[in-house]
Amino acid sequence: MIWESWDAFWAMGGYALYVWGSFGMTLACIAGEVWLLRRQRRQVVSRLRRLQRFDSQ
Amino acid sequence: MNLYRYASPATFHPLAGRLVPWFAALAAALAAAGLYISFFVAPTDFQQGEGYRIIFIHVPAAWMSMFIYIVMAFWSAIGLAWNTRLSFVMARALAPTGAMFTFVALWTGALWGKPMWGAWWVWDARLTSSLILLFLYVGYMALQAAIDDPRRADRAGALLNLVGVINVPIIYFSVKWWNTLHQGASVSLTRAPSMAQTMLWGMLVMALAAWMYTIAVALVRARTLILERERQTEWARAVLKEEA
Amino acid sequence: MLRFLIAVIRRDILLAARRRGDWLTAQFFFIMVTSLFPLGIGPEPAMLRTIGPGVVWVAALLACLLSLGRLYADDHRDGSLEQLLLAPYSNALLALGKAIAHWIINGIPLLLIAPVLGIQFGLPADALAVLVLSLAIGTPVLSLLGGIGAALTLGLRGGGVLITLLILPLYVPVLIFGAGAVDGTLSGTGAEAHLSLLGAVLVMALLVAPWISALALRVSVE
Amino acid sequence: MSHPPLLSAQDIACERSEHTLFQALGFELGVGEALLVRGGNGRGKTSLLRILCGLSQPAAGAVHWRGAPLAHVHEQYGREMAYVGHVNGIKDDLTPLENLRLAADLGGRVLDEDAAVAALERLGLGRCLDLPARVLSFGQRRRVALAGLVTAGALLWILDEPLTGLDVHGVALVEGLIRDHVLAGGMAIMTTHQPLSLDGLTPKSVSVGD
Repeated sequence: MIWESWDAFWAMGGYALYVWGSFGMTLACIAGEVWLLRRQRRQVVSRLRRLQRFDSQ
Repeated sequence: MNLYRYASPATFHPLAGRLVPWFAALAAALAAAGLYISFFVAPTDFQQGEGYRIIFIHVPAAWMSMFIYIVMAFWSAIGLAWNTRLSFVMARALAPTGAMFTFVALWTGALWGKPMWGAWWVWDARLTSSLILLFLYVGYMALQAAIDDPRRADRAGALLNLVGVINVPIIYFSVKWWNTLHQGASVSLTRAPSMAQTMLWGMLVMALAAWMYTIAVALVRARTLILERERQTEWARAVLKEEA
Repeated sequence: MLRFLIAVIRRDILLAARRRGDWLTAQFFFIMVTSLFPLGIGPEPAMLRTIGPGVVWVAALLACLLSLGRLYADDHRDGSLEQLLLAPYSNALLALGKAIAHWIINGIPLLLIAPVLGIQFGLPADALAVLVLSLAIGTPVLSLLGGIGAALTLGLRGGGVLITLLILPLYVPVLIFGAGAVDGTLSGTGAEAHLSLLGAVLVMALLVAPWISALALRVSVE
Repeated sequence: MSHPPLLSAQDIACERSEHTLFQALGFELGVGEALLVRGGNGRGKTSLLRILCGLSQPAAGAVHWRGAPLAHVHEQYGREMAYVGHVNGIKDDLTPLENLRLAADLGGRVLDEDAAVAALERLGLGRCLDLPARVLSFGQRRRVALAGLVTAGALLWILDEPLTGLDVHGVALVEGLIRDHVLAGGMAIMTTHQPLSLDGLTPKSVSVGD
């Protein structure tokens, strides 16, 4: 184990802002993309179903 | 109905649906392993302290941003050569993820630059060419968004993509050339002085995780695109009935 | 083949001659943009000399893009683009002819204006010569690559802005080598390397761009 | 007539943004024959003509000229086929005669000026020879485009709504033009919403989208 304590881990030897800023933004981007994809899928499916109902009428 | 033409999307859609969870799971497992290596196995760098751990994100993201553009060009070329719709869809599905990774590479580059170079942005060759790569992604997506006819959007995007991929090495070379003329070599993010074996492993595992993630996300996006385009067909109707 | 190429070029020059207003817009844009920089930055001669080559080159890129929007758009609107595409010659030849015509109409005037603008920025005579030379090699590349963008964005809403987005990143090497050549002369490191790289880019653009423009035209007209 | 078909379309289909306009459409056309494309608005008449010109690709099937696919005979087909679309393809800044000269240059032909003037006069444009096309009326510009057909010397004419915008006199002129061309061993394919009377000539017909 290279960290003396969890506090040392979170402090990242004084680089906390930069290291966690990087990893945090990456995580946020991935989460955002996944969320957008799910929403897009739901929207497309519901739109196509509406179109289908419209077509069959 | 010409069955042959619809055969591949009809089989692709359920197949991709089954593959997505596997790739997602692989991505999660690899990311966990990669993060473990980056934070608990890789030792502190004697020059850059803990700040260097950013490279475990930055380098894989920069690799991915390049690879994805090249893979897109591969699909575009196949689509133009053999007129296969699925390849255009794959190229299109990859673009937003590629742009996302390019952005991440820029962001992490800036966060690394601040403590190391003392500035958020330095016109370093790598950062500059990443920025131009981001412009290329944006141009590709803007062109696709501006064209309503999917057939034209596919082909126009593919051509732009191919022009871009021919240009990427030229752009990269020119930026590097410009950079050496104007400010001389500076400490580079990727040429960290003590490139230990563990660091290389960490970056490789993270890059693999990013690959698996990219495949999973692109498959999901491609499924949606295909469903949208093939909504008139039997299989798409069946899928829509199933999916709530 | 050569006859068709010349016919296309002559046609575009004839049409541009009938519409001199459109043609002058891009040239005046070039002059105005460059003249605005000293006003924004200040008249300090050493500073102006450093930024001069870059400013002239960036303004040339923008002026070129401004006129590229119309490269195929007018012909598309009145249906003559279809006639051009159906002409009994390769479409790549058409795209090449259009790019050459664009360069003659819009590129050559830039070459003639550039030394005057260079003087505004206090560039010495040898740097002015290199500036013109670099523009002479570089602007055909702008026309050739821009032709691809013009073909891809044909008839799209917001096509004018879109072409900028698509094509400017592809112009980066031309900008770097072009402005770099003048910088090299100013700093005494020489311009040959830059100019030969620019020449290489021109050769590549000549070989590749007409084919891709032709394909793009086909896609857009369909 | 027993001429071998020069133009043949087999099983062609056309799609526009997700739906099929027509499919399994086919015909053959030989010298001295005309073809009338029928169909309502938005049914794909123009799309069919553009496929026959080689401007668009059919979603399925193929078009052959003298037995070869269009894409392989682009240059030959370009010399033997003339197309007038629903936009005229003439330049507003040039006079009618300059427009014809331009078309000839681009087609690799030398324009016979006297013949061109005669064609323009035949279409009733004798008084507009020196005016830029910009000041001409819609119908007059249409006539310039149609005069281009005569000077192009093509074997096959493909005309998209040739009668649109023409007055009664103009319609009769154009009908005469088409009839003379076909009877002299030419070929013509056209769409029209107006009744078309080609005395002594019964065009084949094909319907799209029903």
